[in-house]
Amino acid sequence: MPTRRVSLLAIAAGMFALTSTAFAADPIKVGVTIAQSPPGSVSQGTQVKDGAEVAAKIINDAGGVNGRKIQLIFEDTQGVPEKARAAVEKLITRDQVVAIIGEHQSSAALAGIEVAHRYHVPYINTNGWSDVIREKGYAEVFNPGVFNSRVAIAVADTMKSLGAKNVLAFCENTDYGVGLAKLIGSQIAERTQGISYKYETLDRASKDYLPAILPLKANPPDVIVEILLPPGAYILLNQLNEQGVAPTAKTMIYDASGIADYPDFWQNVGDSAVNMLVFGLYHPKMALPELGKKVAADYTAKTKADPNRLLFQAADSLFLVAEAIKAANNSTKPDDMIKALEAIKWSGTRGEITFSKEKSGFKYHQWLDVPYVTFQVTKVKQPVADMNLVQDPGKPLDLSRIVKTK
Amino acid sequence: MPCLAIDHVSKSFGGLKALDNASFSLEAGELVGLIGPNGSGKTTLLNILSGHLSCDSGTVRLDGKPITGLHPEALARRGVLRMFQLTRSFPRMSAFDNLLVTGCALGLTLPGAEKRALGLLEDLSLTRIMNLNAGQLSGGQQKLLEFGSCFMVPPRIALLDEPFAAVHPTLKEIMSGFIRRRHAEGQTFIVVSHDLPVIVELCPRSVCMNAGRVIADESTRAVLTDKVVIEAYLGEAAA
Amino acid sequence: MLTLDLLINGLVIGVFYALMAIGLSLIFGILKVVNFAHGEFYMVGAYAYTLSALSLGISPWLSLPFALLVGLLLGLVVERLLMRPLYSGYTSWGVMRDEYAVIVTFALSIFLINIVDKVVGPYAYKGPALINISRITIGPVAISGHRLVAALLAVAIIVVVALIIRYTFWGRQIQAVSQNRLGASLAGIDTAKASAIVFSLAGGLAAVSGALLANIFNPTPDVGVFPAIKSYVIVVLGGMGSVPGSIIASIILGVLESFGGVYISYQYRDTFGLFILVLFLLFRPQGLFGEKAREV
Amino acid sequence: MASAHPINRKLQTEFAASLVLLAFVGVLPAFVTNAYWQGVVVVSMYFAMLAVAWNILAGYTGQFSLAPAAFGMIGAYTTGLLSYYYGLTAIVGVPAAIVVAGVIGLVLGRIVLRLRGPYLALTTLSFAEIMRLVISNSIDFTRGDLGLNVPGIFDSRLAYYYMMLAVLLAIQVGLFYLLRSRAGLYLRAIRDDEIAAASRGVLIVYWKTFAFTLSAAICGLAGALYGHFAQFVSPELGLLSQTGVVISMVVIGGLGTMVGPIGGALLVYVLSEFLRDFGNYQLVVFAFLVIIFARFFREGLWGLLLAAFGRPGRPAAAATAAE
Repeated sequence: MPTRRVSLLAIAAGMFALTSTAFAADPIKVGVTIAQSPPGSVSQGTQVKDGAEVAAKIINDAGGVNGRKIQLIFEDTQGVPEKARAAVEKLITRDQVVAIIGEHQSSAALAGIEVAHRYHVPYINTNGWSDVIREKGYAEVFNPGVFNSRVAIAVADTMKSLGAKNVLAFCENTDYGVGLAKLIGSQIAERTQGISYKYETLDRASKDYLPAILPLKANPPDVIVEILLPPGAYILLNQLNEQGVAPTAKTMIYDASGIADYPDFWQNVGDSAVNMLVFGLYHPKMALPELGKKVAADYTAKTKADPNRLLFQAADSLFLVAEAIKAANNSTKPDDMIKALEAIKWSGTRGEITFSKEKSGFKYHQWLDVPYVTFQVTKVKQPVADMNLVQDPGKPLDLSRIVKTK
Repeated sequence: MPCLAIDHVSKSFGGLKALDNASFSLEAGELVGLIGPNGSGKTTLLNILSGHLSCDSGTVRLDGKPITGLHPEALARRGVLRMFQLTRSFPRMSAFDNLLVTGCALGLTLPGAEKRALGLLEDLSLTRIMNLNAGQLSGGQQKLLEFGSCFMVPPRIALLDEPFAAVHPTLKEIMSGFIRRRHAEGQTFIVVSHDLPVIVELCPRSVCMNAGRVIADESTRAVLTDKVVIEAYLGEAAA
Repeated sequence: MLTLDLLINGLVIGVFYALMAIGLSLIFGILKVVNFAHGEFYMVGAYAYTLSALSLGISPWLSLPFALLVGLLLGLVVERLLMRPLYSGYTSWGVMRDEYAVIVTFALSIFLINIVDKVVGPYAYKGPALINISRITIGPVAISGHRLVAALLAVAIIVVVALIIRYTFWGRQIQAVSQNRLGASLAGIDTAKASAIVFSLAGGLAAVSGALLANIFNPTPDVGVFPAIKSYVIVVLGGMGSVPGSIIASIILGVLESFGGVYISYQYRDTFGLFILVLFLLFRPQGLFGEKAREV
Repeated sequence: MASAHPINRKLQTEFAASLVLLAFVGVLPAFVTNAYWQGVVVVSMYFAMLAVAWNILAGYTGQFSLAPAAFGMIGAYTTGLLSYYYGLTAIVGVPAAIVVAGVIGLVLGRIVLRLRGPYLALTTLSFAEIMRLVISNSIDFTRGDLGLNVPGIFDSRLAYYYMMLAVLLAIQVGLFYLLRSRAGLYLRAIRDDEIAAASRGVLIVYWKTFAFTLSAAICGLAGALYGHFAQFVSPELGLLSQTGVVISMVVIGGLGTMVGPIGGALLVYVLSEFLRDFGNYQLVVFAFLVIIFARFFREGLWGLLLAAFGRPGRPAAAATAAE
């Protein structure tokens, strides 16, 4: 029976998987879950991939972790929870990785951490912003990336200093999108007076946002906060511009999801993004630690592209795993690594990283002082380096630097 | 009380009167031929009897109970079974299963149906092809099969529409033999056919129609010698 | 004001729907099957347009006919390789033609989506604009230059196709076959040829509509799925096999979605059409126009 | 009670073959101890259930529904939502899933009674898409595309493995007795010619609805079990491509046979796990295979197998070859 023949193959493979685990002593396998196909954000996935590879090369060139090389195993999540769950499951049960890193979409991360938690394997959440990931309070999960509450606070403060009266957010229908939109609402209510705020959820799959945009033409808001990943974000910007809703003298666009440094950004948005304010986790004008400079240089050498935030976050994630193993004197046992990570105090590519052990809300296992900036796009096809920095790390927004649309 | 009573049934399509106060009746166990030139209304009448058409006026009674306007399914359950001119078998089921479907649908148990089916297949000399799919049978064999399925549960009355049309002589023999045997067992038939010789040797009594009317209803020989009947056929020939 | 905006948006979308639905409707008319791979004709067209323009750097005005050509060929190949059994060797296929058509076109759709995903990659490409004006304002209505041009082109193509089917020799033959395949073949019409023409025409139209929208909805391998489902709704709404029916139905659906998205629900916008489809199949299977759905 | 009845002999062969397959799956864990590969087989058994259910409709009743995956999703969400909102466990959730899916299937079955061929396919396709869109857009109720976390039933993977196997076996046995009864005859009669079946007194309304309900209920059961195994449910389960996978399994295995769907499911899914390492070409390969099979080997692998062993498969095989 043909089925039998194939299943014999299955047995063979099963055996292989067995034997291969038997010799798993060397190298150190680290699983990386990223989106490499839609509806996931492929451009994000690619940046994370490059970042992890750059970091792995740096570690391995330096002789690896106590002689053991780092081996990365990538899995495509398509940014889809179900696929992310399966991916983490595969990495842990089939490839026997010592840790999972790289997730850059909250919905996928939320599905992934469940599996990591079940199998008790360390999970470095590279770029899942949703607070819920932290609130789960899973010991295996560590967050060196930014989190929604921090972004929400930043947005609320910016709205306040812009003196906006009427703010509308367009968010994608994901944990990240809806979660951030709601948090911004509560932060605006908490930290400001007299700003009316509401948000509209957009489906990543469908691409015609006009029915949601057209009603704004009657009386457009002062600021439109855009909380989508590409390609949805690009299409939204184009259709806002097409309808003359924004950017205009009356209405400003605020990008809360850091899309301006994607390689396909300008190919997709044209003049729709001019004078857009951007919440940024990296800007070339930011000061970087030594490690950060090295990673940036290697990345540019590798990809001929300018550095970006995800590069650093991904690199940090892998470095953290390596550091943890070292600190746990080369044990890859989950408990040892987790203990090591909780105690870690290590200067990464963006600053000195420590994880809060405070088991309250978004704080748990979170690097609390992730640096961020705000900058403004001022010309078509403008490289990030030339974009206008309007808020330096740890400083308030500088209104005088902001350009208004005529 | 007659087994089937057709009482002043009329049906017209637009202007054309396909049936014009047609009336006749038959007793249980009778084997009646229904003849007449083309377009005389035979098939229309059969359609009404089998519920595939509803009549404009008149009534049809089965054992005294009116059955006018009932659906084919309902009539099938009451024992009025009609064999179509063009056969409709289940092409991807074996000949045997084709028979079983009818048997079971009409309330036989599966074993009962199997026993009955084997008998019928024997009787119709289809036994050797019983496991072939109906779709693979020749037109004639399919007709025999259709035939058989009508008799899985002996119907109260069997309506045969041109059973001999375009059928190989040997098959024709098998059929008429089959009909005769069932008749002998007391089965009631209405046989519509152009094939007068077969009607003559098969049916003791015949009803002849023309232009929607019943123009003759007596012993087959008498009908065929009836002047009106001959005119009707000649009229057709002349036309 | 808003009403006008929504109306225009609905009409524009409707026109693009129509471009796709016509082909589907013709195919149904002539083969009495639904082509579940129709959305992939659209997708292939969108990529043919975008990639030829971006990689070869040729003008979008050249990419457009190229996309059309690709669509025509694809349609033709599919018909020759897969649809033949539906009418040649009819007798033995008679029973299973429906299941065959459903299975094969459905599989074809999944095949095309994934082969493109592997060969071209999953990334979204933004097709080049036919004219680079991000906004043209006509009175209160704003529309991007590309959207405007594309819509006008679509209308023109639809008119041409409608005329071809109505008045040309081949058009007449197609009508004849879709009304009565047997009759037509007895009358000496080459039904095989007619089917081939219809399929490749359908492929071409879908491809063009994909190409025209490539600048608005950046193509991905699964970009065809939504438009395909819309056109199923449309052919049912407009009556299977009726070209004028599908055109009117397309406009209706476009406008309905545009208004429904604002006044009923943005979230559930894409389910409206499907509900209509189910309702029509149940209560008015022959659609607004066209033949009856209950085939016996 | 072995009978001379040929259809039963055909059924018995197929049934026996499927039992051999399942027995093989039963002993597999003795060799495949790796949790991942056991998981692969578990998922392939989920697909086998969907395939069997779809085969009841398409293969034996001629109703080409495009909603099997949607019913799987409905089942999964039934138990998922029950545990999410009321903390109910599988003991309640799984039966509830069967009932809910079954009832929805019954309603859908009544709705599409009058429809044939492409119309049926279109309606069921729309139904499937409506279900998926509604679930993935009702964010406040279902958490939309984010999906729901579902509690597991066991800790041991083998426990899931044998639970799925047991359920699949039960379904298969039940189906065997159903098909060798008169019901089997009626369903195939409806598949071949509804009108003729009606005129012979077969209650087509009853039997078509029956087939839809049964098929939907099995899908619901499968979906619920999968949800508890994966401990996660999402609208992904209802994607049309999932239905595509199910169809390809049945068509490749052998449409309208008892062993085809199970063989096809195990083969296709396990194989696709290997293809995964060669750049996820599985859907390309299988869609292609389906087209080839549907075009040239309508009896599927099972038909080819019978032909290879010189036994007459479904007599139709001869006809197919003849063309």
